[in-house]
Amino acid sequence: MKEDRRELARELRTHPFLQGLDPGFLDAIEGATQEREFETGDPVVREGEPAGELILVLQGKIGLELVAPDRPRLSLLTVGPGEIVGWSWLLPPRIWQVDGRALKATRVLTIEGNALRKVLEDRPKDAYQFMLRLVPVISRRLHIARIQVMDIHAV
Amino acid sequence: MTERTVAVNYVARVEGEGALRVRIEQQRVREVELRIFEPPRFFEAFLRGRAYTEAPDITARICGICPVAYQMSAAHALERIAGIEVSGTVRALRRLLYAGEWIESHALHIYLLHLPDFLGFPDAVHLAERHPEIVKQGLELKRAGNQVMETLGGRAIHPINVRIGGFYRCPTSEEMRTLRSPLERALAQAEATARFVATLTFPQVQEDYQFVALRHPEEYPMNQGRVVSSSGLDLPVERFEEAFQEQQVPWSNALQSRSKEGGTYLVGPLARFALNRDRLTPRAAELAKELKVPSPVLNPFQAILVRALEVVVACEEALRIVRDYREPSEPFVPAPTPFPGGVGQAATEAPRGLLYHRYEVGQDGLIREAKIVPPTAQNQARIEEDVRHLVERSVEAEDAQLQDACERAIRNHDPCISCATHFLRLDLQRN
Amino acid sequence: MPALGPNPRLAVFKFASCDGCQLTLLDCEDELLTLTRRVEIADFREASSQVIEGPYDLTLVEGSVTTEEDRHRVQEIRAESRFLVTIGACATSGGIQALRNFADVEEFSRVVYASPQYIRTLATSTPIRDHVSVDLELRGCPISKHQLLETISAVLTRRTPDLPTDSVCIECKRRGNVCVLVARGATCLGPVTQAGCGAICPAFHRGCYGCFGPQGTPNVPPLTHRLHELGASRGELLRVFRTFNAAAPAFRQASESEERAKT
Amino acid sequence: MPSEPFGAPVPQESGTPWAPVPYRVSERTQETADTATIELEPLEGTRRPDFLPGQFNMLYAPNIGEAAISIAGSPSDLRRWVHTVRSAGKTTDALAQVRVGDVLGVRGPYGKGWPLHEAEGKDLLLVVGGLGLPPLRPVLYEVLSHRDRFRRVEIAYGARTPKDLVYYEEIQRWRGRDDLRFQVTVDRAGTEWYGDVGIVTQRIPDMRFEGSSTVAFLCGPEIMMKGTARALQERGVLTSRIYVSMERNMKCGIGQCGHCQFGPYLLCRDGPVLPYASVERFLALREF
Amino acid sequence: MSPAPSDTAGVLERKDLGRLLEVLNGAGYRVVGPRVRDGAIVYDELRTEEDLPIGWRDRQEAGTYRLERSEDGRVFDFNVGPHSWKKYLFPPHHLLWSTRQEGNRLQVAPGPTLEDKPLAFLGVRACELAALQISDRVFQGGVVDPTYSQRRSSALIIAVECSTSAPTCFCPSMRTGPEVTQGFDLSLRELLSPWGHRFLVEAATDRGRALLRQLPLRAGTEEDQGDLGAQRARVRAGIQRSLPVDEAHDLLQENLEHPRWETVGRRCLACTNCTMACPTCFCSTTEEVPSLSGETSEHFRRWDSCFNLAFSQLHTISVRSSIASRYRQWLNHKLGTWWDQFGTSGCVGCGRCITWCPVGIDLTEELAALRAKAPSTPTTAQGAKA
Repeated sequence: MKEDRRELARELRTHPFLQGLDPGFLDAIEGATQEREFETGDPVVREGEPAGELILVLQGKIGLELVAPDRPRLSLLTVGPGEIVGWSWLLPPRIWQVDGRALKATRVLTIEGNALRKVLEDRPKDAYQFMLRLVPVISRRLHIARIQVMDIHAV
Repeated sequence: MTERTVAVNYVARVEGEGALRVRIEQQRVREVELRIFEPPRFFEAFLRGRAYTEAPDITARICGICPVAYQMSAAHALERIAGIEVSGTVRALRRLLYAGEWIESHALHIYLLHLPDFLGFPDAVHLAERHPEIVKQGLELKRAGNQVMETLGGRAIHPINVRIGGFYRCPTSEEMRTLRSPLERALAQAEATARFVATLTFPQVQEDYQFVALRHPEEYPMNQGRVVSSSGLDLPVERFEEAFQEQQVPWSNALQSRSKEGGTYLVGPLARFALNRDRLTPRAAELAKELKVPSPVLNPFQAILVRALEVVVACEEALRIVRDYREPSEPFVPAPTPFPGGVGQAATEAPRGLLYHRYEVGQDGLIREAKIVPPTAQNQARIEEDVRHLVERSVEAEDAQLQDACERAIRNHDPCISCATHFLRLDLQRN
Repeated sequence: MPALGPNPRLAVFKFASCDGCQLTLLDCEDELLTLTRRVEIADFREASSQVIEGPYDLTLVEGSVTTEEDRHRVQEIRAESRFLVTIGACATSGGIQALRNFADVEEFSRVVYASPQYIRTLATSTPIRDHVSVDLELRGCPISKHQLLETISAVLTRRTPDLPTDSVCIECKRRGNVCVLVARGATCLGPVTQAGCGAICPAFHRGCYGCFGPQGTPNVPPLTHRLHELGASRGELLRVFRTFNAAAPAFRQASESEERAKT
Repeated sequence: MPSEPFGAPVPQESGTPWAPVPYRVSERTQETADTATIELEPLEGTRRPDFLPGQFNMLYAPNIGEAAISIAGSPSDLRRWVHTVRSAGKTTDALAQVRVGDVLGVRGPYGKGWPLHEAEGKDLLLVVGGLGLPPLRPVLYEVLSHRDRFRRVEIAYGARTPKDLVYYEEIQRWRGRDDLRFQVTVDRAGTEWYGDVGIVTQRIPDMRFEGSSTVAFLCGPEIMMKGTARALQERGVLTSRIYVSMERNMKCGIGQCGHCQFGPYLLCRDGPVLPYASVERFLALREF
Repeated sequence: MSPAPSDTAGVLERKDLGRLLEVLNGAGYRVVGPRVRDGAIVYDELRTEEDLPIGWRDRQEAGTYRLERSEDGRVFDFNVGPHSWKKYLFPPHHLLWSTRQEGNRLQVAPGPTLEDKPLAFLGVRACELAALQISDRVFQGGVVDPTYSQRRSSALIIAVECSTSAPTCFCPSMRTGPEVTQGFDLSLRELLSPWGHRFLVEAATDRGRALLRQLPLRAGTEEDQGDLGAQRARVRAGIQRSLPVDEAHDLLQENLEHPRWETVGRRCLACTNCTMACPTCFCSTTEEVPSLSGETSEHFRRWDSCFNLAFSQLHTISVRSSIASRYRQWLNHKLGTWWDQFGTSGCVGCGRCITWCPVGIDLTEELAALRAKAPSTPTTAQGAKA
């Protein structure tokens, strides 16, 4: 068990999203971190449910899908090792906006959202560094979505 | 015993959509209405306020089949106001352009619209399956007419080269030379056409027509002449409206024209031929003699023969003009400045009959008022009479036969109505 | 484009028009009999009294919609047609009878008819595409024979016809004409008008009057500015834009702008 | 009798660039709903001319017209031309719908190909969008038959949806190889798709190469090539080692119709493959 | 009796000019050159001396061209008109090949290349000689276009040096004229002075010398040289416009986002007249014309222009939908990237695009505007609507 925690701590600190952040900050969030595994096809998150955590992908692949009752599921983005899923835990109403589904055997770390927010509030300088990592993810995904909307392969 | 209504659906202020309705009661024809329901296009209305120079282009759009006729009548009427006279080569070129239209329009009517009636086909396409050489000859003849119009007018439909005073540009001698051999061939084909249609079997009908046409001191009438009739009328064109009047009938979007004293009358090939046989060109005159064409022709079914003779006239005239051609120094006579303004009338002979225009133009060169009396309007009432007589003669006939006969009776007179009469639905009401 | 059967049916219908565009088909003297071997003429009242009921593989529609009856008739025709091509200025922009769109149609009726109450017509003349979907439009007053044959042949071989949206100028120069605007100061709409006619007007020393309607990217204001410099009056330009394609948007704007400036 | 013209003209060689050579369609594969691969065998003789990966032919559909289409077959298969055509207009509609036995005309090959020799001894990246794959397929064939000349070979291929992927079976085979890595991503997918979703530039951080010793060939929509080049530059790939294949509506193939002008280049003559460095600034311009 | 002329030069009296046409016709040439038609001096077939525009002059300005009579009877007293020689070498509409399909066979027959007679171009100006050399690079520099090449190699070039200049000319700045120096078989310099009305004739090739031998010439005199010098000075002095030929390439490259493109885009009609009148513009498109029966088909090449919307169409989208972007494309190519593609400017300074633009857009003015005012901040409005 001890061994596992140590491995988890290592994985947390070497995940590209967090790597290099202040060690104190990483220590602070370590307690809120868990490891989870999914089999192919398992739901990871569900649209409409409370968004309680930040997900760091270690292995495998998660598909982010849009669902609506009157149309087929549409996959718009896949997220792989080194990437993250979700910023819904950060802002109200803290509800997942997409479905996340494991597209292969997938291992992730989750950081509990309430605890993470608390750490961020307490450590504004580290929070700024954290946001400097999160905002580009959002911005990049927005860009990807724009390119998808352009449907560049359609003409 | 029965009342039946014969209804035919299609003609216009211009050519297009017309209909016929015949009501028969107790074996007697009660009403014949040639109704033109082609939507009104209001040319006289929107000519108001337009520059007089635009009239040839605008009025051409009244009819895609005889645009040159509209351009010619408009140009002549407006030239009267401008006080200019077109003479010499430019006048000859106008006659040539008109001859092109006669050849094209008559060939179209003879071969594509009328002949199938005599030979028992629904159209020239079916006729061509059995007698390709006949249809090919007709198309070639027609093309010669179009070629004249393209050379002289830029294109066959709505030519662009006609202007007040003459042309925008006269053809070069070289361009004119290219017309020679097609026209020589066309003349031979026109003569063959006349000989061929003379062999057709014509229903034995005699109508008592009052003919009205232009008459020129020297020429078979086309661009110019006095208005004459078989009942002795002989007027300058300016007095046309003293003798003839347009009436509106509730069943038609086209106005009907009637002579003020004598009721209905007929314009077109039969009328021109009856009143101008002595003005035929040499080979046409010989041919008329050879084929023993009666004088006048009172059988409307024989109009096809007269048309064929007129194609010979047009080909001979065209050839003469092409052969004599020398490029004139100026393509048009300029209108005086300032423009005098006033009222002007003119009539020319469209392929299917006399076409009268009157304009009132202000000194600013803008048209104040326009009046256009196309041949179809003039013949409309007379065609109704033809149909009445026909139905009276064949009142026992089956509906289908009667409808067919009515269509044929109408097609005798006017290819523009022919396009309409192919649309005929004979609505017979028998009581 | 859908595949056509072995014996495709051709129909030709007419609305308010002069018949000139459908006559263009009969003016294809050299090609007519070849054409009728490739298509069955199902309904073409100007040419045949034989009428075969729809549906039609290729329908040519001439003329503009000016009556209530025609509004319904064009819908029936559309429903019976696989491929519908409108032919000519009337069918594609309302034609010369669209001049009524700028005036009072009852006034027009009174000018022409003694008893205007018998006359039933709409206040506007509108192109066919305002009423039904149209697969292809052939411009021109009248249409070009070459473009008509190209279109029929393209529909038969299931390809897109070659119908350039270039200006008349390019045809004019290919033909070797001398520019009448530059060399004569003529009022010529060639630069803003769509090619297709073969630049016949300049070939006959007169300015283009816009039979084929506006070109692909018509830039009218600098042209009208130049024509004014050359002496064309506002009235003249108003009229020349308001003729056979008066209701085509670029020409309509041009004539309205002249009208506003005039008053 | 007229006398001899002064120095009568010297008759030229009869060769003309204006004569398509007839080929017979020997095979046709429907790749996607609107795209087909056609194979053409010479009607006369037994072999086609040589070509370089990246070159194109002018394919002529009789009665319809000509279109410039990249050559998508193996350079070493001398018996046939292979082309993948997508319906996108009058001529390509006809070409995509040919039947086996139909006869087409071919002029070509034209243009400059991919500078494969530059990649020798280096990592080679192919980043492909949509119908950019056919012009790079000959590169793959060449690379695989001389695999030892290259270090890592990485391919990222982005398409609109899984249904728009061409060469599906072949891609499966390539993906099964251990001497190259072939990633596929689609813009959007349904639940049947377990591959990557997103845009192809997303795959770049994940590709294995050493920026300082890498040659990249990009082919796809301009916006995709722009984004890819930027991502490659971020990973240290020298701009001078990035190559793109440009597309314009070519009418002649021999630099005489002007349609394929792109800045200083006539793409049919100087391209379609060009160093990214030479087009980078033009790709930034609007309506260029 | 005048002294005898040399092998390569001499003086032809005005009265003997007709002899030149007789000799050319006799040698089997189809002579084409300037003649008055449709209100302009165009290039067309010449049969006799009288077909030349004797006693005609042109007046050219931006967007304006007028013919007028001159009193002195000069034969070549005008500048270039609406036509250029490209219509003979690169015909506006030309059959490239035709095909016949029979079952699974396809027969391809190439279109015609040579006309039945070789051409003699009479009256080629200095700027036009330069245009021919530019076209040579386009049509024979890489792949050889057989039509162009066969007509070009058989054509006899008879140059005429300009004895007058138009306000639209700018050949000196392009280093293409006005003096005729090379690129011809035979050249004529028309002189009219108290010393007489005559032509200085010079032959530069074997064909030119063979022709020269058949003309009744005398040797040149000092007076002839004096008149020529004065005439050349007069012609140069009359030329007002200029274009910085050497700077143009870089100037354009640096100003591809200059706001001036928008300005000119609002004036430009995208009518294609400049490109059609240009002696070097070579853009073309193709046209397939199948017979109605579908058994045969013809594949034509026809003049196209970068000002057409469809020109830049890629799949279903036009890459250059704004007129501003099309004008930029044209000018940038003509004066800039032509250097990259063909090692020369695409412009010879003939001024046709200025005269024949219906609204008088002047490329020298546009280039000057780019030079005068480099943009402070690059605009991003290239695609914006006018």
